[in-house]
Amino acid sequence: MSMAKESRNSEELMLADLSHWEIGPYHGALPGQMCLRLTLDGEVVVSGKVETGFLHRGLEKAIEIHPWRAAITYADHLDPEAAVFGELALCLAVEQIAGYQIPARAVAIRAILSELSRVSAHMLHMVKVANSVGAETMIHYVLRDRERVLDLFELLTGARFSLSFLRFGGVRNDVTEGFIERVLEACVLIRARIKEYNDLFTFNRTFLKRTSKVGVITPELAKKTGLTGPNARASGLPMDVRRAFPYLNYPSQDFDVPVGRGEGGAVGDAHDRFLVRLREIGESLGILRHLAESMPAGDFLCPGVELDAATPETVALQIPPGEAYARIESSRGLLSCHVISDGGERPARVQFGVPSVAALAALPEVLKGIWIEDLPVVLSSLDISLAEADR
Amino acid sequence: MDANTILTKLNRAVPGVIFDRGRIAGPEPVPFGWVDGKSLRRLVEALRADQEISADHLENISVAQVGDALMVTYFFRAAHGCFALRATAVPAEPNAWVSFPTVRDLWPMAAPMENYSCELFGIRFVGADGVELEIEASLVLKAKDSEAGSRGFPLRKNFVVGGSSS
Amino acid sequence: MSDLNDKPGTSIFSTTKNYLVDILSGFHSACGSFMTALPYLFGKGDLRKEVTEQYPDPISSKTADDLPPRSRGLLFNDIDRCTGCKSCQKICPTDCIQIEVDQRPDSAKVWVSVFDIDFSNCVFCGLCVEVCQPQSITHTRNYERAAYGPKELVASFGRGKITPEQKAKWAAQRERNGEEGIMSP
Amino acid sequence: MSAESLGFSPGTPEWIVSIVGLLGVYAVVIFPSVALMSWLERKLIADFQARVGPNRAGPAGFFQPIADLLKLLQKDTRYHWSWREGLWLAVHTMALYSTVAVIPLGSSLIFVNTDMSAFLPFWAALVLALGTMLLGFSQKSVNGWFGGVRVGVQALAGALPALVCMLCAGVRAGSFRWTDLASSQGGLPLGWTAFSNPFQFVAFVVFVASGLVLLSIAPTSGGLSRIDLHGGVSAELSGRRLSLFRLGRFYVFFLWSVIAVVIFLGAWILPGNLAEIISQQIGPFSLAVIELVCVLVKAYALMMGVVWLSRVVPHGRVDQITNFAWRVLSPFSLAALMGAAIWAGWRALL
Repeated sequence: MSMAKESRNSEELMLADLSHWEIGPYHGALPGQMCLRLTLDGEVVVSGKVETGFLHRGLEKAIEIHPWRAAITYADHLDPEAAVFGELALCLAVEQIAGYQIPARAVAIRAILSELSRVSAHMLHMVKVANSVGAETMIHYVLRDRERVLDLFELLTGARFSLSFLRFGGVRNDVTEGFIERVLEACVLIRARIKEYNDLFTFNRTFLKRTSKVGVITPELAKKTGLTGPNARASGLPMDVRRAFPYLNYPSQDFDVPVGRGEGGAVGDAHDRFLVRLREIGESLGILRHLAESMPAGDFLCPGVELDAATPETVALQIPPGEAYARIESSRGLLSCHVISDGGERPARVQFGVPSVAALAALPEVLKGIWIEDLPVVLSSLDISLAEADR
Repeated sequence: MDANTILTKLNRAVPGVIFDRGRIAGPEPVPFGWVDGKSLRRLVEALRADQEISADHLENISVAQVGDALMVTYFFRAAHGCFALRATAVPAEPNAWVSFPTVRDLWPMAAPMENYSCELFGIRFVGADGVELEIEASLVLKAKDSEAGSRGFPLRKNFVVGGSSS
Repeated sequence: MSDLNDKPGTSIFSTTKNYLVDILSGFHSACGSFMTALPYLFGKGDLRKEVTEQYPDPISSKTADDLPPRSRGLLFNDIDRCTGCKSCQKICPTDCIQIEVDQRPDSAKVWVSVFDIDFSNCVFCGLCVEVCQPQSITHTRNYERAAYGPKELVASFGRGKITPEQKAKWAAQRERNGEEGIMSP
Repeated sequence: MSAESLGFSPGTPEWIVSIVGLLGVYAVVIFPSVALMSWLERKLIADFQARVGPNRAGPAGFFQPIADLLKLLQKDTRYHWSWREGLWLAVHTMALYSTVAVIPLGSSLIFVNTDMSAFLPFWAALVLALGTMLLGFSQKSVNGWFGGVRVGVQALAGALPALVCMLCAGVRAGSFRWTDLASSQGGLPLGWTAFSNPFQFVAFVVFVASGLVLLSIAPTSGGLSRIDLHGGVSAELSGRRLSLFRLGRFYVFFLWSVIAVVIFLGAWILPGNLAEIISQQIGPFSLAVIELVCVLVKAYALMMGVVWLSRVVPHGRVDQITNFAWRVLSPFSLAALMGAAIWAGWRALL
């Protein structure tokens, strides 16, 4: 029997024994609605192909149909888990075209909101990784503490996820009284809880063994597929948009950018991606405390843009013709927004450059050679948002 | 070496290709150069080959319809700053395909962006050897082809959004 | 464990040492996780009390007035204050507000015959509340609107359609008022 | 299990007595402990995770397990029943419930008290693993296939250390009969086999750990409760088959902890001569009940410890589990066996 096998060349031989598994679009291991076509050699993945497009809602087309102000609501539906980043990118671009001067207080409120949603998004990432590894208690602890951040969102903006709180020229409303104290309280509480997560989960050897050297992204692959954000920093590329292209009041904030050091065994593995995000939560808490303590006074919206004083005629905002391109550091990476306005009531074109697309492009490379039990670990460590990738 | 010197350097490398310049506003203004669609491929190869500029990050490919011409903007992040290249092409009639040279072999990160604009704007990306790249149609294209493709490409201005939104 | 014997040239003692250290650190970290969860068993301190609650719990569950001041619940339109200016309809991102307006017989105000908000499309962004000059449309604190079908999710606040004959009667009455120049309230 | 103690006239044939006894064990011990344990587990884990836990069905959700059972029973099974699947489920059930005859619940509450009765649950566990694997293969789905393979692989890895640790206890007690194994232990914890000498303690820990690996129970569930396989073999089961499968999984966990208690944790031995006093004053029946309660309490405590471990600690990959079994559990169980044998031999010389 073995003689017959030798006659076939090794390539054909290899392919004969492989099995094919098509996962998706609805599956517990997947971060969202996507299809994975895997060829497996036993339990080890030989190659994988990704198909997306299931969550295409035509966001950019919808923005072109509705008036300018409605674009804010669509921008924060770009990434439901960290809503304020889409709005922020759009507002920064449109304010460049319209030439609004943003008061310092509005800039501080925006910075607080973006750091809070970075903390809440990274906590959600911890929940996904804990779920993929089967640490059930960790999920409940992190979700319970994330509620504190969502309560802060509701206290300030009235909504827990899709805030639609930013406006072109500032923010919708001033800070509710008691918000600043609650932010400081939340910072202290979450920092104490991170110590508890570490004892329970991060320093646990089984977690280390499940994530070390799993789904390694080499710096070359990260550069090749254009990875940005925590995924790229975990692979050793220290690029952070808040440092490289400063916006809001980040130049005056001092925070360091954690980079993957390979404590889990290899630089750029799932363990590094988890640790980088954990350290970024610590950094964001530092920024939040600094912002909350040094909250400037003044009005929260640049004068002349208030909507309350708008009459039925001036409801539709008129943005002068022009073009702008803004980059921000969202919780998943570099989020860019390219706005073109032809002076009319509706935006001519709003285009979002999204970080999850690069993570999806890196997947086929990363999936080679992992066990299928590690598939959920790799997919959740990359923190891919399909809603953002398909727009 | 700021962005403008990069553009002049490129202009010298492939004479007469960048016929106009401009600047996109933003927290970090992005100078860009208008490029003639035909020689875009040669310019991009020269850019990729040039080690001194080392523009190894293609950050974003943004396509927009201005008037009836499709305008493709390539945003680059080089070692010393960011710049952009912009080219336009006019489709023969509103629902026709348009062809652009691909850059995915030089910058692999361009592949998903090109697929996205191919499906939504109807841009065929032509490989280095002149052969049109066949992309596996994702759901958006399949949905469009299945229900009488005559409605055109979603993000073009002549595409009427029907459905029950109102 | 799996990479124990990959490193050639390690002596028997260092291998067994690594082996035992590996087991001990595994046991130690398992106990670490154990002990972190232990205090929850005895409910020490407020950190450890239950966070979930049975809804609707007569005592502890959040009622409307526990919600923060700005929370955006279901919308309500006070039709008397509404001037039928349709700016909320224009600004709504998901076009879920439908308004139809008729002329009143006697006063300058309008008769808002249809004012429907389709909560199956509404994303509660609050733009309509922000843009409403007479502040007739506001967020209530109510968030319970489960329904069996999309039809039940349409909240209508209008005064009701008027029949064509009534419209003609009102138009005639307006001419009469117009001639006598009486501007009734 | 004498006929009189069950209130039968001496002339009744043997098989009637054993049937009534078996059904009695099911009704009194296994089903109530299934309900009690699944409720206790959900409440305990909810407490660990700052949650309330089931509180709708009955006071503090006490009847939640019954509600689950009724809900499962009314659901229909996914697709028509093929004989192949029926065969493997029969193998599965046979392997499980044949061990009820041997389960040691008290000095007088054992049906079959033979010399080799300690090994029947061990072989039943292997046949169970085979049955689960082939049940998975016959489901024609990826979840079933990989779930089955993982259960089979783990059973192989967990078999050797489990058996060797059982030998350690047998070496100390001098025989594998349940009553001898139990009576060789003292009433107070110090007299238990597990704490009698360090080697026996290692044998106890390794016995429990390898039992978990052998039977794919919670922390080392080998693909039966994983998110990549949606529950492995149980992914395709629904309705009464799923309830049968879950009952089987729980029964195996319960059986293994009862055996661990009987062998290592001083089965039903009451301190001092309490046993004689009770049997004289109150009567043999109440002694059997007290002994049963003593065994069950210890078994529940052991199960709660395992559940606590499984919900708090992240789970290892299947190859890491089998690696752990081959490279840590097996060597330690052999070392424990040598130590226990030398210890017992040395003791005999003195």
